[in-house]
Amino acid sequence: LATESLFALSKPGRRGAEFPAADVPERPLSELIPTSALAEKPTGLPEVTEPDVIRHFVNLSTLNMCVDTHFYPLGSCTMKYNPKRHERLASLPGIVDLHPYQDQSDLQGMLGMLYEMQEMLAEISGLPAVSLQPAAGAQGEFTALLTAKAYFEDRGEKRTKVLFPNSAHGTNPASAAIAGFDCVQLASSQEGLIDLEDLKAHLDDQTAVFMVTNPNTLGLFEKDIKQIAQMVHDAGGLVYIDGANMNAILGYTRPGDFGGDMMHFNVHKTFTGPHGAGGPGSGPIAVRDFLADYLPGPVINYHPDAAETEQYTLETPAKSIGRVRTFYGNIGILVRGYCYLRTLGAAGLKAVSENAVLNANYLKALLKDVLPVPNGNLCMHEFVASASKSKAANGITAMDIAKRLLDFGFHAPTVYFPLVVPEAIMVEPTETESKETLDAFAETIIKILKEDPEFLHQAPHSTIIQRPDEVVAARNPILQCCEPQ
Amino acid sequence: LATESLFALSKPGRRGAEFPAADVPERPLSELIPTSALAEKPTGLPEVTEPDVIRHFVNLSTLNMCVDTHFYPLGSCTMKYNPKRHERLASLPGIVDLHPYQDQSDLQGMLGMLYEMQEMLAEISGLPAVSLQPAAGAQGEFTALLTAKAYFEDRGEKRTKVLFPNSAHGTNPASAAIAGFDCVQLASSQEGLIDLEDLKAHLDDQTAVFMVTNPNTLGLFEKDIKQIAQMVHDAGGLVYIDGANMNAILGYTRPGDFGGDMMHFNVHKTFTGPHGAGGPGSGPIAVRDFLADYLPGPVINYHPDAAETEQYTLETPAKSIGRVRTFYGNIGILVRGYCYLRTLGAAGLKAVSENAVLNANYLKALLKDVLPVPNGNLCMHEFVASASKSKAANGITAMDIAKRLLDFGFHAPTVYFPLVVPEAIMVEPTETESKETLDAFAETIIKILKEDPEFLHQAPHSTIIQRPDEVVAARNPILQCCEPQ
Amino acid sequence: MPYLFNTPEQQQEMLKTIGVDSLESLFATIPSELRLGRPLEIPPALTEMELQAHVTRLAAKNVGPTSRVCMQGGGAYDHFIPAAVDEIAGRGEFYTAYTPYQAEASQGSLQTFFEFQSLICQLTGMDVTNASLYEGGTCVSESAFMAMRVTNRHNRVVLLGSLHPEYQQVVETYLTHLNCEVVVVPCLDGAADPAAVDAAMNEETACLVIQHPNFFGTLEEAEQLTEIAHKYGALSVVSYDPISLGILNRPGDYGADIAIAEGQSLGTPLQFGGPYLGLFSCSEKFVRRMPGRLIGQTVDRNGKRCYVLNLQAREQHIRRDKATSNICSNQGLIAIRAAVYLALLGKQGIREVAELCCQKAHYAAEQLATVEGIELLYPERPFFKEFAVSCSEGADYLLRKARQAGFDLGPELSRFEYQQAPEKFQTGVLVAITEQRTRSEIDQLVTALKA
Amino acid sequence: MPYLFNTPEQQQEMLKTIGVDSLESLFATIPSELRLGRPLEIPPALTEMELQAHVTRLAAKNVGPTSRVCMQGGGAYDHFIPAAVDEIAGRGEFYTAYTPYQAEASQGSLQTFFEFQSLICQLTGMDVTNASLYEGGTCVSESAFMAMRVTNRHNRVVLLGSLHPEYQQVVETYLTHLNCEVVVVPCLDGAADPAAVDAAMNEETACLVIQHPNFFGTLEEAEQLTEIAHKYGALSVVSYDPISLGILNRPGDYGADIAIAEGQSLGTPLQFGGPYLGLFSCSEKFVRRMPGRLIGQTVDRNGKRCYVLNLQAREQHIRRDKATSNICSNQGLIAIRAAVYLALLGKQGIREVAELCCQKAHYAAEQLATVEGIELLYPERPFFKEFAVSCSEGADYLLRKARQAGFDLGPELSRFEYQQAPEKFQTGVLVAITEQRTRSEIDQLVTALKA
Repeated sequence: LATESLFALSKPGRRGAEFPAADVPERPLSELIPTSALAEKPTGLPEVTEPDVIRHFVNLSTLNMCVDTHFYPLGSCTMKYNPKRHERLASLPGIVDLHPYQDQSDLQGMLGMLYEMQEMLAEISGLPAVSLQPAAGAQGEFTALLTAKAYFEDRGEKRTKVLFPNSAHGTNPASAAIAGFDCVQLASSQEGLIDLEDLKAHLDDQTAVFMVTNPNTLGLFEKDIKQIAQMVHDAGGLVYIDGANMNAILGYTRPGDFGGDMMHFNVHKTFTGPHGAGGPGSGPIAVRDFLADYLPGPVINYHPDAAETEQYTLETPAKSIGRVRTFYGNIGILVRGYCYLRTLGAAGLKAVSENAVLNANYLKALLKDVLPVPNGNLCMHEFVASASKSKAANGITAMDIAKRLLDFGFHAPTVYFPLVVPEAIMVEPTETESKETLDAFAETIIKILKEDPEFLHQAPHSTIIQRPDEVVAARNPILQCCEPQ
Repeated sequence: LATESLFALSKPGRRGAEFPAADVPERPLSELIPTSALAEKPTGLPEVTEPDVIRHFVNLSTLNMCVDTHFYPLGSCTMKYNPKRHERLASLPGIVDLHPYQDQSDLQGMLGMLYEMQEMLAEISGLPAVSLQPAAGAQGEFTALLTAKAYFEDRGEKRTKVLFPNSAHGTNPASAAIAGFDCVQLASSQEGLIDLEDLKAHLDDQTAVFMVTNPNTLGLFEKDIKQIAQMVHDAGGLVYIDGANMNAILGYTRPGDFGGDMMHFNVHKTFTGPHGAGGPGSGPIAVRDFLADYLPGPVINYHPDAAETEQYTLETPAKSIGRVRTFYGNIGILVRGYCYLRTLGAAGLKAVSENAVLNANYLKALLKDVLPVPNGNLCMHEFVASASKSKAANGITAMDIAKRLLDFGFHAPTVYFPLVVPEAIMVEPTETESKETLDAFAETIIKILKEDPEFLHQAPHSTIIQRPDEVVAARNPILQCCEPQ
Repeated sequence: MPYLFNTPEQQQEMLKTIGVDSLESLFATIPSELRLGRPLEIPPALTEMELQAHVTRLAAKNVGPTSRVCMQGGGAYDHFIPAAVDEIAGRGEFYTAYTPYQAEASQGSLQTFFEFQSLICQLTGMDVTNASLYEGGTCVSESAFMAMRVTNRHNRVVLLGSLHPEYQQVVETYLTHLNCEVVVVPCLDGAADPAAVDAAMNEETACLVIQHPNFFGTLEEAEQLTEIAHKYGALSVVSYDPISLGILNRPGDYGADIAIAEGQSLGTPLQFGGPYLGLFSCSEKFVRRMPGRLIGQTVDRNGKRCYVLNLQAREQHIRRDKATSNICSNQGLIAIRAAVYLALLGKQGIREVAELCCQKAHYAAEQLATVEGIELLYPERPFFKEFAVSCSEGADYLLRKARQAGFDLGPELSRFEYQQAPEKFQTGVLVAITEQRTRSEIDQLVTALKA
Repeated sequence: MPYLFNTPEQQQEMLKTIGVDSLESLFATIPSELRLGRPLEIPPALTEMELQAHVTRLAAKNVGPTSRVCMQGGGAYDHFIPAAVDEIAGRGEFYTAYTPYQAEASQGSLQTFFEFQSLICQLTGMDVTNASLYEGGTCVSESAFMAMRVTNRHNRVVLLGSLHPEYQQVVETYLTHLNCEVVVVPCLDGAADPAAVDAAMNEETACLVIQHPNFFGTLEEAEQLTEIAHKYGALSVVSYDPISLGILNRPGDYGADIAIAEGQSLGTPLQFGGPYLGLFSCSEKFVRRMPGRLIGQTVDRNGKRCYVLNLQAREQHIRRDKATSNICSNQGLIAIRAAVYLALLGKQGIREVAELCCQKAHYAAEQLATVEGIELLYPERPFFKEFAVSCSEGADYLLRKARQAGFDLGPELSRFEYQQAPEKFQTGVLVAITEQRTRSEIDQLVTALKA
């Protein structure tokens, strides 16, 4: 019943929402709208009751694993706990019901909050100018790259290349491409870090931006980052820090201090968004002062000496690249991020990173004998183990382990990413998990590795479905459940 | 993990909620409170984090069947859909945050709503005087019985007996006992109705009240109710209608019109409370005009000519039995009931009963060949079938069927109540279920009755636990999980 | 029509299966002369959008803590409720489930209630706690009934005059018509006079009901009073403030036989007086004479730990007129709220909240006493978070002036009836200070009252 | 410290297992000269109780629809949101889950998104819908990119001047730096002039972007404009108002190649402009060149129907710089809201809402036109729920006067930049009327403006 389609529940005449008759004098629609513009027949939306809708979606929801129910150590995704106070406060009247075009004098509380958010992000990044607009990390990347492009063009420089290591998130090259740059992928070193030689070989006067995730996707801090940044700067380029892994370094070190010129935050990761089954995210960017004039508009400015109704204003920077979206950003997510930062304060943020890193290293220590970690002695907030050994020994792959974990009530880690590690298993426990949970998880993996490989190839065994056929799905895509009417 | 005890999750030093330091000058506690009154050590409450609490209780919640996830045809309980608008509206500021001792001038919106609720209940019952105070049906019964007692005493009559049929809910005799009456249980007729002869035999000048559920717990309308009421009235007694089954007759007939002098509503049943895993309920009562002066205080009065801040007042009736609880009733539930009545209106209420009765009769028709219904040709909103036939044939009991239904994703009906039907299976589908669901339920029962009886005796098979040992539980009760500290 | 499924076509199909020809004929068993021959006269139906506008309008006519600072007490308090409490209580799996009669389909509720019982035992130091009663007032009457069963003394209970006046009224409603004498020991000086209590007790008395901290906010000599009760073979029933147990000694520590409370403070909003939460605990030896539902731990047929409704033979659905109480629906969802609240606060949190209330209340009392015309009613009595003041210009004057400044105080003592009321009750007003109140708010109130 | 588990003792244990002696040493790989040698300068930590008081205070400084009647438009609308939408979107199982990469652990999200895709297809009459993009504006730029891929024309796109000015700006930001010419056909009279559009199109043009109803609320000749686009081999991209499709003919009906929309109206609150919902649909033949995530139906190893992320080879995590878009996080939870909203409304509900908006908006327009000094900007143009008025005393005057009477109108047209702006844009103001507005509100506004 839970998985019956909404459309299968439909019966003509059922109603899930009703509306009153018009309280104004009604006129025939055809007097208001030319007949040619009116639909000839109703939409093909299903007809179900409110109880149908609730039972359907509540039952569907229970087919998900989520942070609220399970350990979810999905590497690179920072599946930390989403505080419930955020949901309550983001729904307050005066926040949830503001129209984006209200008069600025009616918005001083909201704009003040957003201004404070800009200031906090500037401080955490060490980069003074912030735009809250990008809807997600990928849009943050694009926005920052465009900002850099505008900067170079303004200086009369034509720089066409964006460089990034082969361990980069896919969004890095994708964003660079949309921003009109040529993408250059660099090798990684034996240690899993940036290969300085390869970088050097590719840096030239065409280099606009070097994009780097730090800590990188292997969970390692790029220890040579200062030198790398210097090399890029010497070549006239800018350094972009992908902030996806900020959870490791909050209050310890700042992109602006280790050489970054631009970065994005993933508010939905580091500042506990939440993830919403895929979104919405929020990807504000922070940049150096000389880039501030190019940021998209509007940004929030503060005029302490103005009247109380005019202290906070929305303004477009002088040489702005323009708008990257309508309105001002994914405010609802930014409000949650604001609540998070105000809850933690400086000491709290540092403790977040300490415990995230502690949990990752502890779990790594528990697992390293059965799932060796090719790169790095100490990791940061996540580590990338490899199932190569077990695959070679008895055919147990990263996928087998991932799927089997579901049977034991653990969400799977990220597998087969980053591409530079064979049979990669990328584990990010986050700071909001207990030692007890980590112990149980490690024991389970050790147990799984002793199970019958054939049995594992068929895992999971307890979930509602098992190993969907993705080849069939892609060959003949079924992307909706009925013919359009 | 889901069922680990909260106490097992505890670790000294973990925090789920933090509070700021005092912002007033702090003094040593011992200066404020005599040392003898201070605890010598902290409580034994567990120490867990907010994520612990959420994951624990969210996972626990998923072990429940509920209306939002499953068909829940629990007879006598009216497990209808709980509209989501009620939860939103009952939580509005101005409703959820009112202190019971605020000035009446600050409460006109709330008192106005409650007054309107009184009026609607009076109209639906046909009984003009209403008290919203009782916290649940059982307290409604007690309150009404005490009201009757005060009435009789005021008239100088000493009446000591309360009569009720043997199919009555347990609360009827229990409430009568607490109200200081002697309980007299009457036989039922062959038809499953009140035995008029037995009633006649017991009616005398000691009879204070005759309590009757109508429709009764067999789902049958007491067709002789008018005559019955006349007999009781002739004997000088009063008729109490247990309103548990009002869902069958809304707008069709009214207790006040068929002879009742007093009744209670179960707002959490008929007016979709919700049930809250056992409560809170709300059991307002309605009584005839000559009983109004004895109702508990306060009731809400309306003074249309008064100033706007004084139109609605809280007042205690002249000869009130006194208070039956603190404050004014389970307001949060009454607000939900109010929303329900305002949503449905007169036609909607009638349609509720029509469809509740239709669904019950339809399901009865589908099942009657395999699960005969001993009493009644047509039922009202529920019916009581019997598994006697299957028990005799192959040993399949009502309990077996109930437990096995859980495996198929249906909550069990009520079983072994009322006591007058052997192997009783009491099914109340309610109006908020579809024909499709009823068809599926009937098919499942038919299928179950063909299964291996041994297999059924062990059912359920798919639930997290199976057939708990209640004897062990009662013999050596474990009622909390650790020693008090 | 909202919430209905059957389309007209389906209705016809179903009627056919049933074998009748109309919806009307399903009601054939209702004699026609009993039918209501007209539509009910209730207001017209509203769609969700209209209903929301309507209820929002009604709500806006009330003035609550959103626009005023709540310093009101008298048994209902404006404590902070963590958002996690709403999140859990808002799960359909909890609020749309029934009483957990089918254990296999209700382990979520059952374990939660079992943990609720455990948490309240830990909070109070008592052996056993039931799964909730209605609210604070009926807890007293249920205690009295239980004490009568336990002691087999059915004619006399003694209440302290410092017990909440509405609780006293509830006991009188429940007991006096049974020819049980309800003796109230008047409270003339803010707390019980042990000698007067001793004088009121006798060998016929089923129980002594103590509220500590009492209605006036002050502390009772709960241990001494308990000893007095025991001296006469009566049970000691203590009505406590659950938050106060973060710092005060616990009913289980000083020998209370039954410990009861209004549990609203534990994570439930004020909502104009209900639904609230009756907390009911007692000594293990009395367990089979307790009222209310009890959840017990047991094992299933595979030996797995699980939870069930236990000792149901005490309850009305089994024992009927011999049941220990007529209660059926209890306050399940509110008990779940309390369980989540206590789990979140834990050992440290409950202590901190209690300390904050106590410190801030004492600051407030001290500051209010500096206002001309206002004095503490019982300056010598220790109190926890609530205290009584009197105002030389009358209670109404004080309440009105505070209200105009944005503060709700009260209730005024004259709102209630007492067997003996000292003169100063006429001008007395209760003030309750929870952890939510700030020094700045208190100072603003004092400034406004001085103006 | 909130949300943390490790006690100091556990930290020591864990460090021992790791083989280091301090938390500090876990950070050894960060060179010391890169360390921040001081605490971050951000405001001090607040407990939940303090944070709630603080945010409530900030919220109270804003004036929103709680205290004003919202008649604002410009791409964000105050439609009614049934409570059931919040109930589902508030389930932790949805909002604390990640992108459904592990199909076995994510069938809830996957089926919901699949149904979302299906619902939007039914609403629009289009073949295929993705699982969401960011919002209305970026839907236009993604459409342009897709059209460039499909047509292999990379240098020119044409926008109608009646497209939301912010959408135009987004397209310009995304495209102009790529040397793609963004041609805007100025809108001088409330809707596109087909001749001018035809003149602007050529064989190099990748797409024509139409908004219908347009930014001024009026209807475009969407079918005719689509034919013009097709005449030049360009794609027709239509940005629609999802509510309007309850009565207007649908992009799929009149041959649109790509249909996009801001989906906020479908159950998402205004929340100051985001997160909103980008709706993106197209013809089946273009499916492999679509941006964004797609959910597909398939079977599992036992042949059971199930859902998976499909055609991932288009996406950035596989195709990297060759991907059809850089989008990764989308607007999952907002898409869930829209799915629940559309499921609740169904065929009848969406029609009723559309009709109510249309009827009430026309009443409002008629009434406003009776106010001296106010006239409709385009009295001859048909419109759906939004219309532009001009005020002889200026837009500011009108907005201020309405605000004082308790109504928010706008945005004013002068807020935006246009390639060519008719004189009357200086005094023009948009007014949007949703199903939530009542005749009484409209009458009150008119009365106030007349005063």
